[in-house]
Amino acid sequence: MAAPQTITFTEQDATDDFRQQYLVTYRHMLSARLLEDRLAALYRSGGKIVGGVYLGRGQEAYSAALGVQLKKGKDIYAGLIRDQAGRMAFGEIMLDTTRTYLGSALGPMRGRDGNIHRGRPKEGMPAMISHLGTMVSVVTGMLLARRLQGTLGDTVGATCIGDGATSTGSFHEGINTAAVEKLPLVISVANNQFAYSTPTTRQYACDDLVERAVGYGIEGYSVDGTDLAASLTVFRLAVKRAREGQGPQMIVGTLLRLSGHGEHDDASYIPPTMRKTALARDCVTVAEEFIQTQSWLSTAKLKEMRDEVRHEVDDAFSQASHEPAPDPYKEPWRALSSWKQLEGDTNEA
Amino acid sequence: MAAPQTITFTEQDATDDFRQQYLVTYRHMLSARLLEDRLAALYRSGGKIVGGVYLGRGQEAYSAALGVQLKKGKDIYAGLIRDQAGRMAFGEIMLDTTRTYLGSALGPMRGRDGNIHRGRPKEGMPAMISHLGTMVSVVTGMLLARRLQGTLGDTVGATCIGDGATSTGSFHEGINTAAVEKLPLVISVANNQFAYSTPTTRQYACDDLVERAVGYGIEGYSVDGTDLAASLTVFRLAVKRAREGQGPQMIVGTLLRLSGHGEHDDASYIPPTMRKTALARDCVTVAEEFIQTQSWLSTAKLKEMRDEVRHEVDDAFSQASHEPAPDPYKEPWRALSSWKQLEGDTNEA
Amino acid sequence: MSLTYLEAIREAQYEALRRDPKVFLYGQDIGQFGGAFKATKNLQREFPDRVLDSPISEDAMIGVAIGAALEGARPIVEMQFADFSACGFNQIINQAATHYWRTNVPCPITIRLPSGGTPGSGPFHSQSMEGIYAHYPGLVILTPATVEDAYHMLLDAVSLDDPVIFCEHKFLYYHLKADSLPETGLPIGKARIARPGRHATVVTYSAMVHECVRAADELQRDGWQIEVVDLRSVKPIDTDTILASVARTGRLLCVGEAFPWGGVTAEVISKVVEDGFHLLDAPPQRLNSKDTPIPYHPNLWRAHRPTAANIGAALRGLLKF
Amino acid sequence: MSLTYLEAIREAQYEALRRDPKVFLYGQDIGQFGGAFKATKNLQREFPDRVLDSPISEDAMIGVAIGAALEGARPIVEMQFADFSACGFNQIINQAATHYWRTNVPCPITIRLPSGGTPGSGPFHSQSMEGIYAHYPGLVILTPATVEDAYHMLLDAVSLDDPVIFCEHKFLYYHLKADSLPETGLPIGKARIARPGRHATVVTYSAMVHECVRAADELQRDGWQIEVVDLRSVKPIDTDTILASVARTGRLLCVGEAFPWGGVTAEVISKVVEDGFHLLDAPPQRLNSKDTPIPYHPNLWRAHRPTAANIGAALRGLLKF
Ligand SMILES: Cc1ncc(C[n+]2csc(CCOP(=O)(O)OP(=O)(O)O)c2C)c(N)n1
Ligand SMILES: Cc1ncc(C[n+]2csc(CCOP(=O)(O)OP(=O)(O)O)c2C)c(N)n1
Ligand SMILES: [Mg+2]
Ligand SMILES: [Mg+2]
Repeated sequence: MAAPQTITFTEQDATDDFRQQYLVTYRHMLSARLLEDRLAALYRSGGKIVGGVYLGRGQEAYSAALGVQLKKGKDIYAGLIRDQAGRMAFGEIMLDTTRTYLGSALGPMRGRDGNIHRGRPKEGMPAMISHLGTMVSVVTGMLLARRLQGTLGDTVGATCIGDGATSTGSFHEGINTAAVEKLPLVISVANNQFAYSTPTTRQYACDDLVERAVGYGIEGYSVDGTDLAASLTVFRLAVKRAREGQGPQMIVGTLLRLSGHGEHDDASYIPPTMRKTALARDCVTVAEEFIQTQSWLSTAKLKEMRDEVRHEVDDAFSQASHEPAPDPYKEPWRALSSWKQLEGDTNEA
Repeated sequence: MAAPQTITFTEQDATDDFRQQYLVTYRHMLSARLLEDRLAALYRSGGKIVGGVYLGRGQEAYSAALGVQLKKGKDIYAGLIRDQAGRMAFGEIMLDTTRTYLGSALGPMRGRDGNIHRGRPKEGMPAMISHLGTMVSVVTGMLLARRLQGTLGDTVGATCIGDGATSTGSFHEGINTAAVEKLPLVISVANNQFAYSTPTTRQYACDDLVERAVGYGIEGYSVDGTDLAASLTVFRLAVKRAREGQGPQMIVGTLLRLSGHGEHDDASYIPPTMRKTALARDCVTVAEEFIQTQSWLSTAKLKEMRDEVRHEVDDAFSQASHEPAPDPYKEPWRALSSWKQLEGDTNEA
Repeated sequence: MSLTYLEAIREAQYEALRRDPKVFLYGQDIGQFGGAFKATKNLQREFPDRVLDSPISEDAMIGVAIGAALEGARPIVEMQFADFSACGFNQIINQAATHYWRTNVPCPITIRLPSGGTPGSGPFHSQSMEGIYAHYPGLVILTPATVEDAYHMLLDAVSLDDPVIFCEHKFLYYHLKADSLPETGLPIGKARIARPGRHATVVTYSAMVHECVRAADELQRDGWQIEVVDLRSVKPIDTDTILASVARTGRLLCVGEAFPWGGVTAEVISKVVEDGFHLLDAPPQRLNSKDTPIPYHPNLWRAHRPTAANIGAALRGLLKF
Repeated sequence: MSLTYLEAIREAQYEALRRDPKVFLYGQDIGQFGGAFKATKNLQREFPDRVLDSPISEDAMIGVAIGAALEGARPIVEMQFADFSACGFNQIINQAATHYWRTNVPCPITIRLPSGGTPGSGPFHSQSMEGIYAHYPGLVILTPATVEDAYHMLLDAVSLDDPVIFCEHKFLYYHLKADSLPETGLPIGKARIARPGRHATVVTYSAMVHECVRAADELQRDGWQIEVVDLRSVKPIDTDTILASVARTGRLLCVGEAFPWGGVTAEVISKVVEDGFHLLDAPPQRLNSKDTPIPYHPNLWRAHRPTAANIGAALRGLLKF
């Protein structure tokens, strides 16, 4: 197994096709950012949001850069806590987010589960459970079933995880199993320096988490996760190699969470000095500046895009906020899909 | 973190002190082999042995080479399934083994648990549970408590594991925690090519399990586990570095299990070709030949040693076989140590 | 043709693989080796692509099965021993059990747990975990006591659209035999009168059915007619059949091999007293294992679990009341 | 001085650390950050070497605590939420719970489980796992319902020589207050009459004690005097106190927030009917959550768990009998 590589962007990579992808991805980043800004504001104003709010601020570039490589209806994308941008880039509609956060009965989780736990498994978006690390083997199983059924083709399955969750046994077992089966699993580690309040020094002792790739016998890449160009480059490569049958791909993006763990958390444990390093660059600003430096879009066009997105966000919130909440009297309270069959047999579900 | 090293024995290592250790270790290997041969014979003749029999045949050199580096009463040694030799080298008495296998009520487990699950936690020998991987964090916790209580000094804790058990989440979490705490944990992986019937190709995808060390940020060594000289060399080094505060040490020994998984298993899944490779060398024979080549002991002396050990084995079996079995009517059937205190308070334990 | 309980489990898996190309088997050493108990013997030879050896990763094994089920497959996962499912507990109760309710997408997986005690197996190869899994919404828990049920219920489990915990008893593997298999079995969720009677009802399941029948036969000599109800499925529980039996006998003893706090016996008694209090002529009784880990030595083991002898004694106590 | 249930837990940990240098705390984010709920706020400042942040490794966290206990330490492990203890389940039930019985060496660890539902917390941050752990021999399961008990029982847990699962209820963290702490508490294993009465007994524990007392107060208006028994400890269960209460009232309702199959309420009812059948004038009843995962949306959540309203209704049903 080759040693892990650090991937950067070089001007030669700036093809036409790349520019297009960059701009599309940037728009998803912006969508995520504006949508989440609204979520945060609503959370703070109280009352509207059901439950907690967990943002991906600062991670949009890295998150969306993976989602945009994948095809909904073909590939699998299991976003985690901070993957609003990646989910959107994969094709999740805004209404799924707003409905879930606002507790609409019409959302994909129908009030039964909430916020980041949403998904549409039949559309290639598994719905994460809270227990960290557990989605790695689930996506692995999805890919395995495709292989068994002859439908794998060149599809890939991607799953995301944080630095903290790499300490779970579930992560280890999942990734090792994917490696043994040589499945096209793309595993994106967002090393945002903290797991809740816990710094990486209390989480692992290696220099870079990508060093784990060799031990699993899979390919690994490091990248600056605040840099959209580099992130697109690395995920393009990794997804391509997975599609080609090169087995699991581990990508570790380095960045900083630019919010609290949740909106209840002021993240005062993040040292101010760290906030002054390159880790703390705001990837949205960085991308915007890059677009301007490359003269890919004018300031006016950028503003236009921002306005468009803002409208979309407005619409998604306004629609969801007028929808009914779940009604406990209409809820069948059955945990088994076959409850009718089983109740036919006996007197309880 | 430096890349893992492969350790071999070179003639310069053959100091006087080394010779002494070699011979002591060889005697432990022989004890384990003869004791286990007897266990296997008793198992086959039926009736005497309670439960299954799991042998360390072929792994005695690698196993004992670790145990002999440690001091009972000071260090910790958590042997696993195939560590009869290592346990003896650490200082476990033969009677603990024979009593446990023969179901004597006087053994350390008093009939409550059996065979390889025996231990004496207060003497630095934790009693393994069956669930693989789980002892890594237990030994880590023992070391952590010593550090907290100021009694760690230059003591070390060793734990053993097989190739198969490296796939458990428990292994991963335990080793990572030890790495984060930089504790003097020596983790010995006996890669005997199979986990029960499962070959390593269905267990991991890296080239050598030692490649995992870098990903945990710990030091790693590979060794030919059939070679006592090399095994002594690597464990000397690793235990020394652990004692010096260099943090966890991972050693991967390559060898072949020269028995079934248990004595019920004929291991017919092991390819005959593999039985012809160097992996399949019998470490006891190899060591004996080495002793003779070095002229460390004469053939007569070797035979004398063998006879002595055989007598010890005879004695241990004969004593245990005359001891009483556990009596269910004398068993208090209380799972809590504080049951008297709690029953004083209420009407049940 | 005569086959054992274990062979029935193998045959059911063969049949499931044969009927439906979406079925596959996943577990440690189940391929060429045929499994620690040979429950998958030769199945890899017949279905080379659909019998897969897994790493020693119970958490991932369940996760993989769940993911596969979401893509339309029908996995049967073998835990080498029920006890090791503790390492897959989280995926079972939090991922598999909640999936349909949360997402509206069912999760049809079957998890085979070689359960229960045998002499010399000790605390970690003898456990009965049905009561643990049954506590969680979203799981079906089956506990076959006969060769016929082992076969039909396993096939039913695979065709059910929900996660099933299939608790097969190791003590029955080799010496429980049937001459042939009936064409069909009772539906899932339906209990069975294993032995009719009118003086007292014993509700039980899995290997304990046979201990209870033995105890009932023994009491028969003194003229007592004991009815033994085999639950077959501990979730759902067939309360109708139990209540009908208690209505006939007025007396209830519940017997299980699992630990005594909570579990199946407590659930059955609670159900019966809630709905059938007036049917009872005597306090309903339970008999479970002792409240310690399961002992290794056969002397201790025999005293730890219920046996025909102490079931008989409990019944005599109940009948005296 | 007035303090909350959460502050009592913090104070107890402070006191445990102060009294005994062998005590240490281990958990995710419990150091400088003071824990997800601030139950360890400032404790690292006071005891810098004995409040340790762990990686996200519940299995290893328990394993580390067990190992430390074997070397004479007294670890208190915080699970960030009870629900995540599912990832440490194996070490809890197979390593900690069996250790004393197997080896004769006790394993004194305390595992704090922030338990139970709060609105908007959903299926994975709301669970009540006491019934799961209580099934296993070798564990003590405590479920404090008051500020005073939260304090004294946590101290008792730390000084007990056995593994204790300490189920603290998140719903009580902030709004349950006491003016002061008594010098001592009731012994572990002893139940408490939370509210005396003579028409019916409600046996309950943890947050449900308060719902039951509310329901009882409500029924008082109609002249019903309901006795509420707070179990405090669900293993061991204080059967004497329960039976004495049922002897006075003749009627029993058992209320728990956990899932309805098995668990504490089934165990209590089974114990009562076994030994106190003749004391009962009506079928004993249970009230638990609904048999689905715990819903996220507060509308659904409120209907999922027992509340004063449906406890009151259940009591009226019971009293009519
Ligand atoms: C098994 C498990 N333990 C604990 C938690 C509680 N928890 C939720 S998020 C979190 C921190 C996660 O950190 P990381 O993986 O780095 O992701 P990030 O939040 O930084 O994106 C923790 C401890 C959990 N969800 N699952
Ligand atoms: C968690 C867990 N799963 C399954 C088992 C059953 N089991 C016992 S030994 C074994 C094989 C172990 O292989 P390895 O770790 O390579 O050790 P070896 O037997 O080769 O020494 C298995 C699968 C177990 N003990 N624990
Ligand atoms: Mg993080
Ligand atoms: Mg092996």
